[in-house]
Amino acid sequence: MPRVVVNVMPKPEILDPQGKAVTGALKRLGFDGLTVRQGKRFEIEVDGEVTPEVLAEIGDAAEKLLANTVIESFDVVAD
Amino acid sequence: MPRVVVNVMPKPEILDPQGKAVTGALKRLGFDGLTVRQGKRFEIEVDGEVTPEVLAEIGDAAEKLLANTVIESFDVVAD
Amino acid sequence: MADTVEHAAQTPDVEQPYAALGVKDDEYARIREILGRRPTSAELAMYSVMWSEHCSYKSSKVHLRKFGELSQDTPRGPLLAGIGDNAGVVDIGQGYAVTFKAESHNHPSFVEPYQGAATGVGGIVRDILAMGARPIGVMDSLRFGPLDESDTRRVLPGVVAGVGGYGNCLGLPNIGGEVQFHESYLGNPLVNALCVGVLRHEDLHFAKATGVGNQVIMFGAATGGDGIGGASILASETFDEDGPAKRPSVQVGDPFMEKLLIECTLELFQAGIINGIQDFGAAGISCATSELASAGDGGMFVNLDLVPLRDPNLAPEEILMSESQERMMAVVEPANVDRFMEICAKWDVQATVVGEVIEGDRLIIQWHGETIVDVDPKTVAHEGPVYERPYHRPAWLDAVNADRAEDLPHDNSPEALTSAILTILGHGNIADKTWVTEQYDRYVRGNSVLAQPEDSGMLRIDEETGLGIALALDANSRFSYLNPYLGAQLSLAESYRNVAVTGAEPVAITDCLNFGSPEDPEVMWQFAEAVLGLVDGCRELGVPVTGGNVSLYNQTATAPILPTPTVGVLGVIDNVATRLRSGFAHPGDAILLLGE
Amino acid sequence: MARIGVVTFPGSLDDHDALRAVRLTGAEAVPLWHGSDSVQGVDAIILPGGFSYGDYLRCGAIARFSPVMDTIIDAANAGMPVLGICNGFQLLCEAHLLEGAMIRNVGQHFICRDERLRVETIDTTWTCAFEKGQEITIALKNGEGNYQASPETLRKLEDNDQVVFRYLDNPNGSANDIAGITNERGNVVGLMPHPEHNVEELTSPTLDGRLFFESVLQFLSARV
Ligand SMILES: Nc1ncnc2c1ncn2[C@@H]1O[C@H](COP(=O)(O)OP(=O)(O)O)[C@@H](O)[C@H]1O
Repeated sequence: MPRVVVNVMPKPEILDPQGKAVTGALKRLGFDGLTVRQGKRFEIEVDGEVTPEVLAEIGDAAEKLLANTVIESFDVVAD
Repeated sequence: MPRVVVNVMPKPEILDPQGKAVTGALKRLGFDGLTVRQGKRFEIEVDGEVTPEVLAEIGDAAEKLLANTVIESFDVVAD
Repeated sequence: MADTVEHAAQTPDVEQPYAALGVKDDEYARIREILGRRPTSAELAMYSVMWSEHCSYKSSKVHLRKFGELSQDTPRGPLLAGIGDNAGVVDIGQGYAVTFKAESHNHPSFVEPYQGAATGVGGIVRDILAMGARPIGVMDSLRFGPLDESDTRRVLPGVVAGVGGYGNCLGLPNIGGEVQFHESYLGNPLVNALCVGVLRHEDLHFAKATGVGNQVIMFGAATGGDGIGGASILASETFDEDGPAKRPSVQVGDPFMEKLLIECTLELFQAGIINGIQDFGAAGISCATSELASAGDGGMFVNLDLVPLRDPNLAPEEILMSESQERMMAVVEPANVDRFMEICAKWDVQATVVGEVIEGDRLIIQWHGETIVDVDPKTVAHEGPVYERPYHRPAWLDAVNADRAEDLPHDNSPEALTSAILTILGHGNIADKTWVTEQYDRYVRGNSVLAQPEDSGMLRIDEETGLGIALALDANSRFSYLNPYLGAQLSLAESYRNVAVTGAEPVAITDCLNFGSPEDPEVMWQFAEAVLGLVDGCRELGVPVTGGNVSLYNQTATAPILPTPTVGVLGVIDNVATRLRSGFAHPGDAILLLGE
Repeated sequence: MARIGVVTFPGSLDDHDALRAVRLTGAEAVPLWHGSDSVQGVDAIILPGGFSYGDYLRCGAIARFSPVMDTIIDAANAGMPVLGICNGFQLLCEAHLLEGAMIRNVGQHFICRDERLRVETIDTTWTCAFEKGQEITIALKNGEGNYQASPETLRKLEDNDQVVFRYLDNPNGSANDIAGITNERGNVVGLMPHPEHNVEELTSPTLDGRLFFESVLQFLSARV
């Protein structure tokens, strides 16, 4: 089925406690030199074709619901 | 800075209450025909170059820490 | 290049964007007069936040002073700390003391409900921690627009999840609060959070920097560009041609960091190596340094280059104003610094010496080897402007009061009464609040003797003797609208009764006064009346006001919220095993009605 | 006297409650620290509730790599009784001492309520003092308590009598109403509700939690 992916990440200037905790844990596990930011990935199955309209609609949905645009940014990719 | 992305998704046979809630919310907002699964996206900044070894190491980290392979699957992508 | 003190002295005529920082013409003139020169941009940053309504209480101070005229004795003896300290401290006997305080986080909770409410809880918990107390419980008083408004559907779930998310993660039982709905809160919800903490008498700590040579240590989270909208104006002026980098408009809380900070700080207290301590409140380093220095017996030197940063591009003005959460500042004797660092390392808490207590009475801050702040800290922290705002009784009040329920058409038929009762019971203000309270952990710590749905919360303090405290948090905004003096007293009376009926003896109160704009004389009148009502009520009941918080400018355009004086009452119970629950206990018990 | 250890991880919250519950049932409560690989010769171990490492990433995922966990995994494999409560249960799953995993509650909210459970097996170190089929009420409080496992795992757990507690009124969507499980040997038990909150009349509606601690004491004394 046709699929669109929405990636939602904390804005770079916003504190990311999760990413911070994961970064620390990786270091303790011996994985050095990695800095992590943690966000969300939505895989969206679309009934029908992924037209530019559908992408725009999903962008709309991301703006409204999937991302909290006060603290997160997002992008929409046809998969 | 060079970046690697790890995507972690609930395995298809595992219940995804978040994805289901989002699917329902989208429908109520009038976005029809979309089925969502929700996972995580890790953006990892690497100190140095993204060599095949680094990718393998991050795959290791994903297997060990970033994903719980009992219920989640993951992939690693150089960005 | 930074705007140094030297440079400021040489360039008296540089135009400064003080108005954009909320500093009035006469306030700016006063700053110049205090300094005998123009302020550097870093100094201007400090004065602008510390002299803001939020930090200086410039409109409310003249009224709040009346609280200070009340006796400082509780029914159980003198207060150990009162108004003027981070939070009041009440002697509850057996060598124990309790500190409690409420604080508002209204505007941030409207902008970003989850994080706004979460960081509101975080802030008040650090206030309590800074007194040397272990935080042991939280409460929250919430007000939203009507339940069926779409924006309420955005704000309410976020706020509740935020209060719960932060408090649950800290392991603080939520033992009560309230949720009310009214149109006036639609564009301006209220989030008032209360925290209570316990300490032994000898562990009481004050926020002051004493002892020349003692080290000033920042510990906790790194400093980021949170909540520094204003400072960016300054930063862009002095630094960056392309304008300031992107700065977050909201703060994100890290409750896990705060939990570590709590355990770490308590262990530091226990080790006896903290001479003075201050949490970082709204005004960040500006506030912590100027308050610590002005309360102490020396001056303070701070090297801003040493402050750990989350965002390396921050300008010094921004570092001074940053509201990043989960940070504390301590004053420590040089011989104890190593031990201090060890304890912080144990808890994985970053700690950095950023300065020291110095001779004299100046607060001096350097950046890149140059002095960018050289002020008398008292002028920053305590000698801000004080306004006697005009106020008068609103003309519309008589008409509102004349419009009485008795004049409404009455239909006493059984059907009409049934439907009236159902309407009332179905209203958000009356309806069951389980949807909210189920999201809060009330069990953690194992000392919650009373929590929802009881009228007040009760916590056991001592397992052996059963010593405990009760707490209630109430406001009655509709009564306060009709008559702010009596409305505030009703809030007080309600909270007081809620504590008393559990079997605890009410001993002290705190408050959180939420009102509209102080520049509106009618709002100012509501405020003045509410304070008077509380003062007279407390005098009558024989309880002191240990502290509180004022939140003004709660309005949508020019329409203020209903005046909402939230009152928290603390009670003491010698043995929690004797507590009374609400609700009928045994079949066959007699039911008595007290009062008229 | 039996010595029961309770591990404190960064972000553990109910560790003191677990220590108190151990004390109240007459055993010696021994605080253990995540950063040490010693469990100080205790006879049994409790992994308490809380938000270890903020529950960031996944509940229990980061704490699983604490130094103390390697020792605990070895001890558990050698038969020591281990009880994981809430975050401790999640941690046991992350450490693969128990099977399956917890995901977000179906209602998407944190839930705190008194939850009715049925004891499905008393053939474990932590439930031997119960009666099979006994209905108990224990405080539940979590945001990610929704137990899930592959169909094969679920079948295996059911067939082997490894489901220890079931919800009578499933609050979070858990598969097969599972509230707690055990390993094959019956010495490691994990559950989402918090028995340490149900040990005192003053602070809880039931005393059903006491039987957990009495079970392990009974087991330990029988063994000696
Ligand atoms: N409504 C009030 N009633 C009584 N005391 C108040 C009130 N508002 C503020 N105070 C007192 O004024 C002092 C300054 O308060 P505040 O600035 O809120 O401290 P913080 O630095 O934590 O913000 C405190 O002692 C506080 O208790």
